[in-house]
Amino acid sequence: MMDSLANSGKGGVQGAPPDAEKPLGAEKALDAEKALDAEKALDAEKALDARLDAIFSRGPLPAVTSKLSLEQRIEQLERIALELRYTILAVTEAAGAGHTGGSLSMAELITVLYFYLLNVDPADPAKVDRDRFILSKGHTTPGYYSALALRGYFAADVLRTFDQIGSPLQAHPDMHKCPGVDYSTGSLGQGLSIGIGMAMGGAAAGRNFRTVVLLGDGELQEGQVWEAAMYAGNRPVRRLIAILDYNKVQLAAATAETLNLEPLADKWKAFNWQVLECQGNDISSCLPVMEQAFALAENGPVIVAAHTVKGKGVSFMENTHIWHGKAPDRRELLAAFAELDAAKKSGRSGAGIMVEDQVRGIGGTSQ
Amino acid sequence: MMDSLANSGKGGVQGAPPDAEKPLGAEKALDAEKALDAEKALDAEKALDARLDAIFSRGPLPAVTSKLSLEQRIEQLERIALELRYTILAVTEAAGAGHTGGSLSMAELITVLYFYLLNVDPADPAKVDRDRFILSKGHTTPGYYSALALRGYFAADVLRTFDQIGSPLQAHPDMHKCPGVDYSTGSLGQGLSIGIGMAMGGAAAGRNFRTVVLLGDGELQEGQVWEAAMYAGNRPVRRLIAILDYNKVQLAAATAETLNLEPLADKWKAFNWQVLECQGNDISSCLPVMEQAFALAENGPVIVAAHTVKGKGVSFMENTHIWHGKAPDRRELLAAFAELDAAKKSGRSGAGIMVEDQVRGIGGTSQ
Amino acid sequence: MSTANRRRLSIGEAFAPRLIFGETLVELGEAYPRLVVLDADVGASTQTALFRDAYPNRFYQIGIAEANMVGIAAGLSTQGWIPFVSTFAIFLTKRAGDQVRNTIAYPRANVKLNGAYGGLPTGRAGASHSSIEDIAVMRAVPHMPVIVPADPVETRAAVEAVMRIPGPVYLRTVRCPVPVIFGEHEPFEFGKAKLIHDGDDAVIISTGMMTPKALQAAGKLGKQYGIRTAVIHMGTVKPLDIEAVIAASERYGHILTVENHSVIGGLGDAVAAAVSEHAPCRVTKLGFQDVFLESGDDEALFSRYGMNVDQIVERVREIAQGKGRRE
Amino acid sequence: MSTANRRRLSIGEAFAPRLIFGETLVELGEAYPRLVVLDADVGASTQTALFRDAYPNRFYQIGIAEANMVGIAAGLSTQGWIPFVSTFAIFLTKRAGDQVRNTIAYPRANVKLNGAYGGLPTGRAGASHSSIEDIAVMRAVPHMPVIVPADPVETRAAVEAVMRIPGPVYLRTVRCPVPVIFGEHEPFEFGKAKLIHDGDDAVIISTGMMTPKALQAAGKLGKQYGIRTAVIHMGTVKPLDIEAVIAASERYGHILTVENHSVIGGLGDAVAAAVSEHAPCRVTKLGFQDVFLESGDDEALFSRYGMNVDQIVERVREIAQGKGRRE
Ligand SMILES: Cc1ncc(C[n+]2csc(CCOP(=O)(O)OP(=O)(O)O)c2C)c(N)n1
Ligand SMILES: Cc1ncc(C[n+]2csc(CCOP(=O)(O)OP(=O)(O)O)c2C)c(N)n1
Ligand SMILES: [Mg+2]
Ligand SMILES: [Mg+2]
Repeated sequence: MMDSLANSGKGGVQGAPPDAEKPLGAEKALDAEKALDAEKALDAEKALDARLDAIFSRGPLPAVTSKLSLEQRIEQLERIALELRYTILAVTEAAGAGHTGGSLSMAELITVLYFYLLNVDPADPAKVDRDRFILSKGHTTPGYYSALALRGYFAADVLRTFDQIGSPLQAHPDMHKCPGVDYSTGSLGQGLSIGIGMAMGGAAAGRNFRTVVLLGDGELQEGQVWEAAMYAGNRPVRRLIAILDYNKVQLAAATAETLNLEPLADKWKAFNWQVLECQGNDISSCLPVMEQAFALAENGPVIVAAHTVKGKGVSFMENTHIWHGKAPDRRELLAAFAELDAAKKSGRSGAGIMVEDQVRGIGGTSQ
Repeated sequence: MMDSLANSGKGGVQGAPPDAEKPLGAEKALDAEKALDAEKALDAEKALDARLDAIFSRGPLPAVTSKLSLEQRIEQLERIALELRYTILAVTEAAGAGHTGGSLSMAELITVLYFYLLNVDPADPAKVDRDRFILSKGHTTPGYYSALALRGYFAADVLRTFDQIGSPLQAHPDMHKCPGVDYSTGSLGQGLSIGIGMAMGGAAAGRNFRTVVLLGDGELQEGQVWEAAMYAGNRPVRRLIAILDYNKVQLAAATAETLNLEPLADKWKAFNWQVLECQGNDISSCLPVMEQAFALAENGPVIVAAHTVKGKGVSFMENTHIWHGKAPDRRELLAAFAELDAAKKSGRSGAGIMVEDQVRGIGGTSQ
Repeated sequence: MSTANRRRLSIGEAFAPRLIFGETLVELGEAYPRLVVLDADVGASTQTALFRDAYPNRFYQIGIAEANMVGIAAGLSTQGWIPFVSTFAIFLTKRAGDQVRNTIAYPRANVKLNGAYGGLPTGRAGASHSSIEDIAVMRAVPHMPVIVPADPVETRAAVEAVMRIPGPVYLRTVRCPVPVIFGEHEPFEFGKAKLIHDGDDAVIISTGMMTPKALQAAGKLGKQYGIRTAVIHMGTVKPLDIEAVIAASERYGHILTVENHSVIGGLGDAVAAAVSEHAPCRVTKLGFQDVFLESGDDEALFSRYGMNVDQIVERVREIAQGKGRRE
Repeated sequence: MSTANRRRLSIGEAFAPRLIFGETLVELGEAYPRLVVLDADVGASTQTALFRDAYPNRFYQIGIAEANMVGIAAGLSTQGWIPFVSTFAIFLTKRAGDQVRNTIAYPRANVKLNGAYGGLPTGRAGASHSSIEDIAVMRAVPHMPVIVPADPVETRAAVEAVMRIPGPVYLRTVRCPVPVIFGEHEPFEFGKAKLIHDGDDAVIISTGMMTPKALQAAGKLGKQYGIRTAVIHMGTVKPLDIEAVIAASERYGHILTVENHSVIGGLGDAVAAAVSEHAPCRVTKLGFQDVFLESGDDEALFSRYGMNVDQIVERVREIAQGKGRRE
């Protein structure tokens, strides 16, 4: 034990432990880095800077229209989700802070919402009849802000101010500071109650919008979530959709090790909710299921248990609590980008094009 | 509305509304009273005083032994439960305060616990290996204290101090003031968590006792109950038994009107609890079920959903929130006793004998 | 707003502020079509049941779930509704403390908070229900105004005023009957102290239902002991009327604060902080001395904790005689 | 207890009190076989994970359920265990405020409470995580002691002391590295102020991690401006060392309080109340001025809120020059 303590003191200031221990996949990343010779490393550095500049200067992406075929929609949303992952990593690296793991796990979910399902208009963020979204797991702002920026709520370069004094992009979402944020959150377990009030209040005022609340799996351990669940199931509250980013990991450990949520569907059913499940990192799975949830919500509250992977997309960040509240350093960012690039080339996702558009002619591992 | 307000001001001090409106069954009680002529009324008054004196001076009742036949046990416990009802009403009338409805509904449950199931010794209330009991619905102290007094934890005349300054019998149970109380409660929703700690702490210390937590149905709306349920179901916590006084009424309204708890069993099962149900005002139903719960608790937590009637035993107090936090006045007490007397004579319960023992020769409606 | 049928509140008569609170909500229901009321199963006690009966569609019964209630109110406020959340002060401020802070105060939600059953009078419910820390808790919440009316008239005016103050406000009301001390048309001025009894010899700064007691004490002090005692009522504990406190400090040099609350974190500490910052003088704090309260009769309990009218009189006498100073 | 392997804490070096807290728990695990530790999913941050690894059977991971954690601790205490409950200060005191009050404090459960991440330094987490009211909340809880150590050495000694104080105690620790100011064997004396720097011209009363800053300020004040500044450290905010406060009042006539907390309800108000009761003098409070904190770098934020070393220096200079008085 003393060993691990000794390790945790670095530099002049001793004893300031990082929020998490040494990343599990660090060796891997290290090997990858070692493989590059010095010159290549320099090139890579320059290329990285260029990519980051591109990320922080890109314009908004259009929402995906329902006029496209399902296949096309899926393909476009996958591209956006991948773009979102690059952005999330860029944001946390730039700030040297942020909740990376839970931002990556929700990439597809927030993409489907902001680029397809939600009736919102970035040009008019206060539009009365817009659908509402509450990030109840308020710590995963890198994912949220990146999506808002990509959707055009604010310029991408604002992302560089994430978590800095005076920034509209506070560590946790602030509805008065950040355009597009419908409610301020940060203390877990409160978003569903807020969502109930929005949904009921909107209905009572004759509005037809849907209210979507994104929950974390660890968050479901908060009793207030069950107070809200009981209430919403009882009335029942209509046009209220909860999406669970069921990434199986919380701050300090795996969720199952902490408090297993299973049988999850039974719990919500017993609280009189409609329950759907999907693969939350697979657009072809979560898109139709979330769409169905929006339809079912006309009858009463619906929860979508979206099975996801914490840290999804970057092997050394996946399925571990280590990257819950940790930002990559430059070396780790490089390794992460390399993995995303590889996935883009090989996988079903044809995404990354947006990035390439920006960095054309500059050179980089993505070309 | 103004009418009802006008009604609520009585005497010199106006506008001090009683905690509840006019009792639903008041007419009935009034008729019964009118039927007595003046002389009889005077006799009845005297008799009532005598009965109250008897109640507040009686000695302890022995616990029921398992050597008896099931039938005998049931009969004895029924007598005790009836005796408890007289005492509860006497206590709240004497104090002019107290939660009558939820005390009456739990009469059989607490009787079965303190006079049969719990391994406790009133002569040694701090016995290390005793079973533990937590009144999570801490407001129903008239039922709790009456049971403790009848069981011999303290003299019955202490009950006359209920809710008075300096009394060991505070409005809500105080473990440092009242012998036999295992934990202080009063703020709803906290007892199950305390019980978990006791059960786990006892087991970790090598003790084998059982921990019983009595919950209210309205109380289940508190999120902390579900935090505790999730935790206990997960570990699982052994030798933990929750008893739900499922009387269908809370402070301001019926539970189903407020937030329906159904499907109740499904909820607890989905939280990995063993669930039993019984008729909680019928000893022949709740005795074997609670016994079974104690056995099952060796494997993990068990909840007994005991269907009861709020205000049970006094027609005008039954099934209404009006008597949730209200004490009978003398007139109402008389009417209530008359009902208990009638039930005793007609019904399967042969109880009330204990009271008669004390008032022999004094005369009264029970003779 | 139609106030034709309102209950007459004549000086000297006693009414329970909880009742006035409930009735005033009903009145305001007409003037404010966007007013909604939320309850956590205590409306039969706190008298929001009156609003429920008058405006069933604008009443939300949340069940025994204070945290959820606060969150739902926040959500309702985003749709232009003006939620008045009401439950026992102790559960509103401590059970739902995080929710009030992070989901109401920080986002500046336009939600009004009624802490019913403030302080000692709880209908004999004892320690677990006696909210003697809610002022301390709510004062410490950034930007949160804290209003503690003296009597039925001021309670009514304060409920009306709360509706006009933008953003969250904490209003503290009490359960037991309190005598009327103000004329029926006395306005409530947010953030302003009120000199309700003048005198050159001593000063009491009080709040809430202790102000009528302080006033009675001032009467006795004058009549029986010839001690002319000023009573300054602080209907708003936060923001505190600092000018009034400074003036009292400069005029009297020793202030007695009286509140139905712990001496820690309430009016007494606020006054002490204000004088220490601007115009030092002695401040003696009368309130609950860092203890949990017992159950029992309200007035008997006030006596037990040294806070009945005669005990206030005694404390003022000590001060006027220069006793009680540290040697 | 085996302290042979303990981390050396040399004056001037900086260590995070959260780390010292975690390490000290591990040491105490040996001396107190009945010590158990409870966490609500933040042990990787608050460093109770060290105890988990050392004593897995005496560590209870409750999940993200602060209320349940507090209740379970209460139950454990009835079986002779001595639970140390630990989570972020804001969630311990506000999310589980009712539970701490009614299930720990009122029953006098022998449960120790660690409010980690006290005040501003939260690792950039911003308003929702910055616990600037926990001292106010906990001071108002009847009988609840509140301990706020200055530096790593005192943190260690305070954790040890907490185990010796019967009944509930609130200990507040911080996340960021804090320089050592005490010699390694400096004892923690419960309820006692400590004069850690003497001087005739001005006085600072500080608590927690602001004490090292105050000490630095005193150094600068002496060297750069010739203002000899006393620094009195209040490791115990409740019960307050009233004698020390009175002595400071009498000696200096103007006290500057400095705390990593709101100016409402914390050390400043406690000091103001004490002087006003016994020995009036001016008290200027340095702390967060009734605002929610932003996210950002710790030291940058302290500067933003007027609480870095140079800003403390400035406030003392104003006081020493008699400026800042009300006209
Ligand atoms: C009430 C509350 N308690 C504790 C925390 C600290 N905290 C921040 S994130 C987190 C873990 C959340 O896990 P999960 O909900 O699974 O989120 P995700 O995996 O999506 O990041 C914790 C405990 C908090 N923000 N709020
Ligand atoms: C946290 C909390 N909120 C509110 C109350 C006020 N209260 C006391 S009893 C009660 C109703 C309880 O109903 P239930 O649990 O059904 O009890 P029973 O019917 O057995 O009396 C309420 C709301 C409380 N004691 N604690
Ligand atoms: Mg998770
Ligand atoms: Mg009930």
